Amino acid sequence: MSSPEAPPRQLRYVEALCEAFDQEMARDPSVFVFGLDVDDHKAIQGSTKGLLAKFGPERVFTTPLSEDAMTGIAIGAAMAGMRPVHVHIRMDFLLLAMNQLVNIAAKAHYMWGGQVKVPLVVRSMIGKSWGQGAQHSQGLHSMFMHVPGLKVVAPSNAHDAKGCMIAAIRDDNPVIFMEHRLLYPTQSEVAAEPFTVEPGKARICTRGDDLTVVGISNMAQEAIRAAELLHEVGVAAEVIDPIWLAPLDIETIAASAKRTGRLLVVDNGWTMAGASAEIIAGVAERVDGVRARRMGFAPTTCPTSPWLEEHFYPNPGTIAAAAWTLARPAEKPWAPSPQSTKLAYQVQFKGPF
Amino acid sequence: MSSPEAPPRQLRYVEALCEAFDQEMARDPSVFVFGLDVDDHKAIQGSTKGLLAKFGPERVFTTPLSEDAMTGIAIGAAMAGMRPVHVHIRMDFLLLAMNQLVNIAAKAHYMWGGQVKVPLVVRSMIGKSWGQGAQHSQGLHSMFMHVPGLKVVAPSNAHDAKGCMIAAIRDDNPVIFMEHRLLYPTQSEVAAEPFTVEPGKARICTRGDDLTVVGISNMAQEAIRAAELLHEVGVAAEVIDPIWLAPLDIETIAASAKRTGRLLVVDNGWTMAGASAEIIAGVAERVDGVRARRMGFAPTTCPTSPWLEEHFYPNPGTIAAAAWTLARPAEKPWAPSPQSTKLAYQVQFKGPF
Amino acid sequence: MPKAFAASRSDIERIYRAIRRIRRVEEVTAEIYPSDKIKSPVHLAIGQELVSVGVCDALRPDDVAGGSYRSHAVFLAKGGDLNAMMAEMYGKDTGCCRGKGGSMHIGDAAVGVAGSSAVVATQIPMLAGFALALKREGKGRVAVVFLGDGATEEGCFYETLNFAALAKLPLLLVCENNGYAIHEPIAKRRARPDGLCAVAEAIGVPARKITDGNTFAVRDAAAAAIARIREGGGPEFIEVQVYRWREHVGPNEDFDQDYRCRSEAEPWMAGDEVARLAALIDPATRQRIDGEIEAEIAAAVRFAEESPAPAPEELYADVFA
Amino acid sequence: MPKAFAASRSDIERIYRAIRRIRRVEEVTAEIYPSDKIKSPVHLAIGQELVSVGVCDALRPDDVAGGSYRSHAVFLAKGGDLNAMMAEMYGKDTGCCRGKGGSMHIGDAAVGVAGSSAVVATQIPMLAGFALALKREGKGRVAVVFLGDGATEEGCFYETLNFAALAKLPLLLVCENNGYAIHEPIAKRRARPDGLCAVAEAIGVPARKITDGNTFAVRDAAAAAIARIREGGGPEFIEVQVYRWREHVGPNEDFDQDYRCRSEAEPWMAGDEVARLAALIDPATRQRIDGEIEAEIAAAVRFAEESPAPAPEELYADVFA
Ligand SMILES: Cc1ncc(C[n+]2csc(CCOP(=O)(O)OP(=O)(O)O)c2C)c(N)n1
Ligand SMILES: Cc1ncc(C[n+]2csc(CCOP(=O)(O)OP(=O)(O)O)c2C)c(N)n1
Ligand SMILES: [Mg+2]
Ligand SMILES: [Mg+2]
Repeated sequence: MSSPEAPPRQLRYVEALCEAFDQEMARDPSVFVFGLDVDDHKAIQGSTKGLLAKFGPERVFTTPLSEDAMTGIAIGAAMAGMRPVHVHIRMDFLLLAMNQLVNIAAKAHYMWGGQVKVPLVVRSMIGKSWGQGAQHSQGLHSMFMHVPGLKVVAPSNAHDAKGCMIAAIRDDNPVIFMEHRLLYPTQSEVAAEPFTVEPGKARICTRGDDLTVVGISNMAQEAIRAAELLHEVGVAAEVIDPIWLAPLDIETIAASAKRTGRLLVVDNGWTMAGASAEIIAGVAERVDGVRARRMGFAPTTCPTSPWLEEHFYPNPGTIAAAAWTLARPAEKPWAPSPQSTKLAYQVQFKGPF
Repeated sequence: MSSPEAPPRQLRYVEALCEAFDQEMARDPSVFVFGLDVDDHKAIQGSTKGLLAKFGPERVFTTPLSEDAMTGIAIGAAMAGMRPVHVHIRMDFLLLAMNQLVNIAAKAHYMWGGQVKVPLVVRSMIGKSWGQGAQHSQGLHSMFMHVPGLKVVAPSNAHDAKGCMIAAIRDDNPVIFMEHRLLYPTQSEVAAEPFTVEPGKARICTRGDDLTVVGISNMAQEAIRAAELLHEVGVAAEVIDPIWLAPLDIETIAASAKRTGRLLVVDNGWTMAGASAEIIAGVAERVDGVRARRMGFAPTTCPTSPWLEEHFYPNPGTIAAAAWTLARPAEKPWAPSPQSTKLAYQVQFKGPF
Repeated sequence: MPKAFAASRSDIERIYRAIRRIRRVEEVTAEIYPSDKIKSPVHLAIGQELVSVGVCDALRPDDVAGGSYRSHAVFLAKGGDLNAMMAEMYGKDTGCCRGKGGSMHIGDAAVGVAGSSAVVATQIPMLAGFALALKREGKGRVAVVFLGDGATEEGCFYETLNFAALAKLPLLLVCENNGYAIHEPIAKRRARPDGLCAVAEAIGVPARKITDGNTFAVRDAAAAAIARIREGGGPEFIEVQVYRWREHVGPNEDFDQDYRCRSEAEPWMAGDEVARLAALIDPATRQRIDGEIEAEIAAAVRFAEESPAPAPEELYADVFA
Repeated sequence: MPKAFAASRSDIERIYRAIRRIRRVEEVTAEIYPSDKIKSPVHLAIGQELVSVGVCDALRPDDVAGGSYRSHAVFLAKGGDLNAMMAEMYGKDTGCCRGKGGSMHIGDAAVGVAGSSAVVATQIPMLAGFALALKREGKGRVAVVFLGDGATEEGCFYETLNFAALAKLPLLLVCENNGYAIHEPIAKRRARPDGLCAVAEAIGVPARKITDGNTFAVRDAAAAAIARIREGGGPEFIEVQVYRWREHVGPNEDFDQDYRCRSEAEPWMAGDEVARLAALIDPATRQRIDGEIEAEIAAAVRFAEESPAPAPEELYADVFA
């Protein structure tokens, strides 16, 4: 839908989100945005900035610290015809809302025989770095992917942030919208008009024949950086960003893996019974003979110490090294130099938040 | 640890559980059993029968309907040195306790630097049949497998129920103990003395060279029945019951799959980003060239209508048919007759519970 | 229990019809149940019908109501389709949820039955969400949520009370306090078993308790509260003491189990509203009403029995809207 | 604010030392913070120290206490090791959690600091669980949980109050009501902002509110409550009105942000307990105490700075016990 004449325009991820709310709230009076702190001066890192002034406190409001009930209230409002966007500053807090999300939101349309719909968007942010630690850093998308009736999306750039948010708001189903704090300051070209990035379509970010690398959420960015590093040593990686995790575009991934014969899945979450397991299993069911590996959070709780946190997450260096081993099994291991693995967006970031 | 002289003795699954509590509570005064309805005359289908009379209301007690707080209370008591067994009559209700289980129980030992331990057992029952429906039928083990710091176990017979429960109670970590309502009346040989079925060891239930079938929870029983049906048509299935899902004995499964070259995983839960995905991915990472398929709940909410519920679950017939196709790809599809697929334990079962 | 509310003849007849109809639906359901044609847990409302009837009598058709797994009475009192409810229990395609919800999840959006939920207390915030939408709509519509005493122990009950009061939502919370959660008496579950209204008030929701088992007392209290709520007064809480005559789940009595005894039930049975109201109606009218009810129920059972089962592919329908 | 509690000289000196020590640790932490050596969110207790100090002064060493992410004061008042806390903030191997918890998750099991949690209110049932264990043990030990006003809005707060009262747990709940959750004032979050004690009472937990910012008032109320709790009287609730001087998270003041203004803080700063108690102590003693505190803190910072980082393989340790 983006107009061909509009001049290219760079927007930050948070600005892109905010623009999505702004445009959708103007278009549809049933849309409202609420959740702890959406209306304060920090405005969820700027992603809800200006909405209160423009749309008023009935459509932009904070809540008590009551994630469980507030989720149920959002669901009821959605069933009654509204389009709530419920905001959480950490994905970890969704664990308080699991009952409502899984037992009601995911099931309402089905268990009441199609009588009701739950057009609800649940935004949450993943924290990383500066010691966010055990309870402020989790990427729990896999738990939601597991449940029929929920859609799950994890945009990795500003363009997709806007397009996915508009698609999520217009979707008649509950959508778990996973953002990543480290992506907030990153910029990309974003059309000024409303547009959608529709559920169920992955994006091939880089082309390559040596292996397929799937990167989820910010790991798509890390994988692209890894692909650059691999390029320097003659390995051509095809990086795929699934964007939507449910519905998942497994066909695009499987087609790529079939061609390259090698699949590395890098998740911003734990691997065990997670999104990366799903992608490998889904490909294995469709294509014979693909060699597959996954990476994600270390199988530990997230520590705060920077010396440990460093090893908890995949990064472009470890991704490139794993990709090398997968693509060049006969050759000796290789890893890029530590200096070359830093991502611009990670260097920018500064605590305490 | 079972004594060789003791005569073989058949016990029902619920009786085996009850015996585990009885023996462990007698052995260790820090063990207590609590949760909604553990002390009423139905005694959780008999699995807590007699405990109140024997150990008194301080060690066997019901609670208010407050799953979230009661889980936190169990965690605190465990941190303080007790060994709580917290009982839920449906696994679906654990969604109310996710915050405490994932954000505290799983992380406490790690995030407090090893200062505390959480020797907690969380028992929950999966409902099936007679229209349990959307909110009383879920097998949510995959969500717990996903989280480092939690152990997850799903015994499929009375022997393992006792041995796993004793192991779980003695374990210094939080254990999610998943039972299946349909298994409750099933009998098997159970040693009278206390014994443990230790974490991280799968069991090969039947030997076979044509394919490996992994069955989780009651699907282990369904898979064994399917193997009998397959045997009649000359297909030899190696059925594996993982018993413990975390830690998962992927090596035993991978070794079998390597030998048979074919892997069918049948879960009592959804497949997407679930235990079955984990098993296939884990095998794919270890062994090249295994052809893999999974089965589980239909990718829908569980309906109550018997005409729909019938198609929601894998059963020995559909498992056998899928195994046939996997093992005999060149031949035309086969399925056993509907009459031959019924399991004794399913026929026994009668609602409304 | 004193029972002295002024009510017109037509009020009495209407209320009697509504209560008796639900009672009979429940009794017929209990009779059918052992046949195993209803393959779904049922939680009967027998003995508690007066609450739904009294409250719903004070509602407008465009108001919204919802409850727990024990919601046959709410469904029928609010105008839900009896045929569709019976077919739902039978798991038929013509059921109100097309056979996917069963007894615990009945709903009828067309007449404002928002749906019922089987995880205790989950419906409380859900109905508050409806109230939020109705408030924004600004047409004076009200949402009512029915809940058990056990549901008041769940965190979301308190959380909802606070938000509803804070946002002045048009929400009426009606607690059917039958003194038990399954087999556990409230004294084993609440430090202050008599404190439900005090809790609501402390959080900021005006509360009122009705103990005399009188349908008109419930109706009058509900009508007064609903009038205030419609005017923007914010949420209110009504606790009604009732007694469950049958077992928690299933069709039978259970006084032979060791958790309660018949003598506890007897005063409630003696004061039964079905019988009391029946006695206030002239026999001819009463016979007519009763006859109509029996005919309607018989037709509903026939409808359910004769309705087609859902086709297998229906399993996959309606996962997503 | 009237401040007229009887206290001995040694009481005053002990309390002054405890409060001033925490204040200075927080101030030094704030000074270090911009260096980025502390790579972890910190939520300072400045202005609220009196609550932890007053309550912990009434505890026995074998009692147990825990709180939220804002628990430096609880940790230190209960006797937690300062070196270990400072090293924890630095992410060092010598930290109380070996660098895995950071400022938000400090604990010191050896002296009964049960640990602090960063998901608001999660610590409330956790400490009730400790209380359950202590009750079973039967040695009269008590558990104390510190929580913010925001934490009282979470369902588990109410659920815990009810169970604690029902089971007569030896639990003292101490709410540090600073009027804000991050930047949101309590009036935007509670229908009855002044109703916290009423809620506790309605559920069945005796409650008391202290508004005058006096450490001895807190101590005396806590001591009385704890004495009753030790005797088996069951849980009690104390709400203490306080004010947070710095931003919600991080080292700075934030009166230039548009959610609150300095004039709101000024009465609290004017009545600051550190200054008030200092004035009650003779200058020489005070100087000695202050000097000891500075030396201790300087040593702790040195300890943290010089401690080794955890080895990479530590990442994988302690996932399971
Ligand atoms: C969250 C949750 N916990 C436990 C259960 C099991 N359960 C079903 S009904 C019930 C009792 C509820 O009592 P109450 O709210 O008083 O309703 P009543 O059955 O008396 O109408 C319980 C504990 C459940 N369905 N949901
Ligand atoms: C369950 C949960 N919801 C939201 C947050 C984000 N959050 C962190 S601190 C805070 C405010 C808590 O306020 P209060 O309990 O009054 O404590 P204070 O910070 O004032 O000491 C919020 C909302 C969280 N950490 N946990
Ligand atoms: Mg009840
Ligand atoms: Mg506060």
